[in-house]
Amino acid sequence: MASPDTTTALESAAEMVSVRYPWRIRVRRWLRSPRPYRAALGIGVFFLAWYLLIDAFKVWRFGELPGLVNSTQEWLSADPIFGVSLFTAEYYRHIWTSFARVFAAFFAAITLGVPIGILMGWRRIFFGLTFPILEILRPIPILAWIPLAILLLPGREIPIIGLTFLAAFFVTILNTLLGVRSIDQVYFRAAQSLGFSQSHILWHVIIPGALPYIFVGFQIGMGACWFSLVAAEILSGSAGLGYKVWETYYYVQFPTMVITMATLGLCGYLSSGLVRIVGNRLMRWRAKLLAGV
Amino acid sequence: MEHKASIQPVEGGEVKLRNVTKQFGEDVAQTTVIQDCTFEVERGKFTVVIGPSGCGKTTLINVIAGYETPTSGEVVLDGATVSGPGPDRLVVFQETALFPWMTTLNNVMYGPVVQRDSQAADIEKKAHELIELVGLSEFSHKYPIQLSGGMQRRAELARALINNPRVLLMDEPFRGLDAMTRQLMQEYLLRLFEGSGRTILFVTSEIDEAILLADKLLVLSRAPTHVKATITVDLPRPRNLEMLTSRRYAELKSEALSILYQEAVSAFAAGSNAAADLVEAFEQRQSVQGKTDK
Amino acid sequence: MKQSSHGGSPARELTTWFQLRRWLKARWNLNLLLGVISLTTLAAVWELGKPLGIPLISNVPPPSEVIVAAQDLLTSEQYWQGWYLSLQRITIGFIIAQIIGIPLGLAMAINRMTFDTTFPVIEILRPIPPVAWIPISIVFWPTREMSVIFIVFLGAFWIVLLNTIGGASHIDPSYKRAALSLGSRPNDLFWKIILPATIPSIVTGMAVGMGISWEMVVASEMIAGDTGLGYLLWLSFQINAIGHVIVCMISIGIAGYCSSAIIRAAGEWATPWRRLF
Amino acid sequence: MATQGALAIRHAGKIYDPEGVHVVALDDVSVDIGAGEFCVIVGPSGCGKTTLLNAVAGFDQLTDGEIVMDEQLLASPGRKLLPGPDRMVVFQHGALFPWKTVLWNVACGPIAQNRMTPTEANEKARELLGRVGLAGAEKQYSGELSGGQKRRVEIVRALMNDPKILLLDEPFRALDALTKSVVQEYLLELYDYSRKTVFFITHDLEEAIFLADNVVVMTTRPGRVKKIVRVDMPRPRTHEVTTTDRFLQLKSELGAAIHEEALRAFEAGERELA
Repeated sequence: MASPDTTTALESAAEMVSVRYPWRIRVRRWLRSPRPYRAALGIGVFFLAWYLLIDAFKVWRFGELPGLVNSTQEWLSADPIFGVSLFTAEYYRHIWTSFARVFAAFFAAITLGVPIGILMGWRRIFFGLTFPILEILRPIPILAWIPLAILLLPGREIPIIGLTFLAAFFVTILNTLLGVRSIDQVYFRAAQSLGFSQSHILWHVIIPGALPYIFVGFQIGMGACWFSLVAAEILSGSAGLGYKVWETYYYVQFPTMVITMATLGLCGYLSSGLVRIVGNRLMRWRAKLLAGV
Repeated sequence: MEHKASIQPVEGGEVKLRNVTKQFGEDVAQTTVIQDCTFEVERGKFTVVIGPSGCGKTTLINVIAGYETPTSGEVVLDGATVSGPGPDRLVVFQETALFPWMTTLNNVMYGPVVQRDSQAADIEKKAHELIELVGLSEFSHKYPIQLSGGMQRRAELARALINNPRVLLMDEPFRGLDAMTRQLMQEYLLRLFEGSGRTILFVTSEIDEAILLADKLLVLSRAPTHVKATITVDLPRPRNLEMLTSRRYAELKSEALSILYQEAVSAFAAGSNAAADLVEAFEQRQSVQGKTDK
Repeated sequence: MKQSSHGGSPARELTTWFQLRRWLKARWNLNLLLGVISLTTLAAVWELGKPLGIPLISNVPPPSEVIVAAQDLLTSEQYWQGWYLSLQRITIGFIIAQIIGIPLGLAMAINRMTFDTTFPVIEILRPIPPVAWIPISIVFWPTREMSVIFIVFLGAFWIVLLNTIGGASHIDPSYKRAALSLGSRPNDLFWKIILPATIPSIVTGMAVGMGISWEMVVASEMIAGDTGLGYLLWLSFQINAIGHVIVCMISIGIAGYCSSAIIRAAGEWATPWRRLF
Repeated sequence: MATQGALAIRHAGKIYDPEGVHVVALDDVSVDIGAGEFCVIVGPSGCGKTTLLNAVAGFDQLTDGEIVMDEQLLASPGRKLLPGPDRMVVFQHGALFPWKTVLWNVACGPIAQNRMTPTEANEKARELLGRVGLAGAEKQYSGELSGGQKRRVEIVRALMNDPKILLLDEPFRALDALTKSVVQEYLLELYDYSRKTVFFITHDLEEAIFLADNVVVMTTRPGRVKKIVRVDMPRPRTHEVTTTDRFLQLKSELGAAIHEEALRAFEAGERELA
């Protein structure tokens, strides 16, 4: 099973639990190294380029884009021109709507996807029956399901959640399957010899053994959720950050568009961070193993 | 396994380490891996370094090879201070470091090709000779993944030898091979190098392997590493595996082991899990010796 | 075989039967059988969904209707033009992503300064879902075509970049050390060691990136396009030709599958050293 | 003395892929192991040692011959044998669950089989761990232990299940020589304590003679029995026996045979790859 996909999943699994020094030492080291200053330089150049290209000189088509100053002012303004800033309720309403959709879809996807993935990895017959279906459906881009989702599912809310769900669902199944398959056969043999019952094998061999991969799947799935949420909200939503991005385009409220994009980035970043933290908690044994204690 | 071609002696090859110290990290996280290490690798001799696992043997090789700069002190090769990696000191690595994307032939040819010091046809001819010498003629167009563990080690040997290094640094080259293949490789190495006048620095954690191969045995302390003792192995050459049962061998072995034991005890006292194994090993041996002495 | 040598064994008769079963097993591929069963069941449920009134599925036109729709669509010029345009967009956007992503990734992996300054900016931009770039892309680029290509580019770019950085900075240090010892110059080190060692990760990045590119082309054609398979999909939905919607989905699936297969094959070809025999 | 665990392997044969490559891994191998006997199989890589062990453990099926334990037919080509706690295996690279603590690993067998309550099992596990010098390591994750400690835990885990036979598949291969000698002595101590039948596979001749009652030398592929030598040195043994004349005599007696096979295997291996 040494396909290239497997190796990347493994590598990112290894990255998820990194070696930890006490934080004070880490901060001191970091401050002494050139890295923070180079990072500041890089970010500085980015914002400066934004400012110069758009605000100051309006180079070529950059003149059409929202400027750094405008967008920041709008974001921090208590009385924003286009109605969305850190101090308006509408801003948080959109954030809340999107977050609620993503989390509902994500939890549905993992509660369904993990058991299916485990069964597929564990039970040959089940694998034989389900894998062909998965293989046929998987190449179809998630976003191509939007029309069908709107058509099949009732209301406006459920199609959006359903589509977001679908994105994380496939990823979760696939990674769980890979995770179960990645468990060294020797552990199954040991468990059989030790007289483990099937439920023992499930809880004490398969689940902990596949967990690193499963969490990699969760992280990718979380990204996929935000990704398809935006598309679904653009095409059929009436609220949420994705909807807002399109609306601001439609009504030419460009500074707000930048705010929404930045907020989307932030939300995506925070939610994968959350998944990572939970994963590290659940896999302490791995942290110790990798730290080489 | 008879070979027509043989290994020619080269000029030089004397390595001196003078008060080499190597530290990693800084502040609280600073560790000293090598401390004030001084020894000499004699020209044309087989010098073996042995020490408890995790004692900094690999770092020592890295410093001599020039991959790491010593924090203080210097490594001197034939009178010149070593300042970086170079084809005059080649390493045969612990886990094989053949380039997986090149065939055996291209791997062997790599050194001379990038050094651009001779004609392509000459290089290829010489590479074929060496590949034949290590018994891999049929495998010159295979990729490393298609070779067995023992073959990979031999290919790596050929890759090093084509550059005529003044010193060959071997960092636990037979680690990971099974006991039988390992013995075959040891015999093979002896046949290849005995009488060739090559300088070799060989690192290992197996005492039997160390004594079988060595002219001079350096026993290292636990980290921070320095040379704890130097033992001259005066077993006659050519050597073979039967010498492992000789009386002189047993004496040399117990001499080396008693030094290693002291090191393991202090490592264990410092809380090392790996050292626990060793301390127990030695205590067992001591009780055995105690009984036989009676 | 040498059974007669110990014919007295009580297992003798069983052996023959056992061998027969083994033979059957080797010929009769269980997975194939199961695959046929599951796909037939799927097709049957889909076909019978409407007559039996199964919820959800009954809203979808059954395979028989889809085949009729397919015949209809396969003869239309718009459909084949959709293929052509979508493929063109994918190809251009994807290739640009490689042209920028691979060298940038390699530079970032080799040079610490480049990495330290560039990576934080990437970390800021990357979490923004590519779809959210669609509006700003339309505003910026002079033509729709360019904005769609930009979105496709963006979809493939991050993953290719990250995989290249990851691959090139996780090369086993002993390869670099061996190469340095053998007298490599920086040039040799890059072309003969770092680049080939990174190829497998690049290929992985490309395969994943191709998948995302298809997502992006569909999304941007649906949202902002007026041609292409994605647009045709959305158009069919809006004129309520659901059979056509399904044909478009299948077509996109096939296109995506084929492009990934091409990349996988190219990857195999480019890394002969990973084949065992 | 043990009354259970006599194992007889009769005319064992194993052919991989009979239609295609047709690799004969085992050819008419017969070995008899008495109850409570320590039997060591030595042979080069690819001689089918592990295939044989897997057949006894129930991970693999023979294509010919039969396995009989205590006069009962365990396995034959038509009779599939399932792995079970009566034949415990210690694996080559170890199979302690790295996501569990040492104590959990050791105690899990009897608990899973409902033979002991968790309290009883934990108590017994602590006692056995103490016996191999690992008191105090119970709460560590098994991945944190040193190589030698892991092997000891694994042997103890196997013994916890009170098996009829212990199957060890080159368990000390990855250890260095010194560590190996410690674990070997612990194994012998546990063997003297429990008197289980042991089926042990190794590459290492010294290890074989030091541990065994009987050493079975196998030929390189196809695996056949080349030689069976009885090791008549008294028990309990410590490493001092390795310096006795009898040991050296046995070593040279077996050494030649094994060296020959090793060379053959080595050359065959190279031919096969070419």
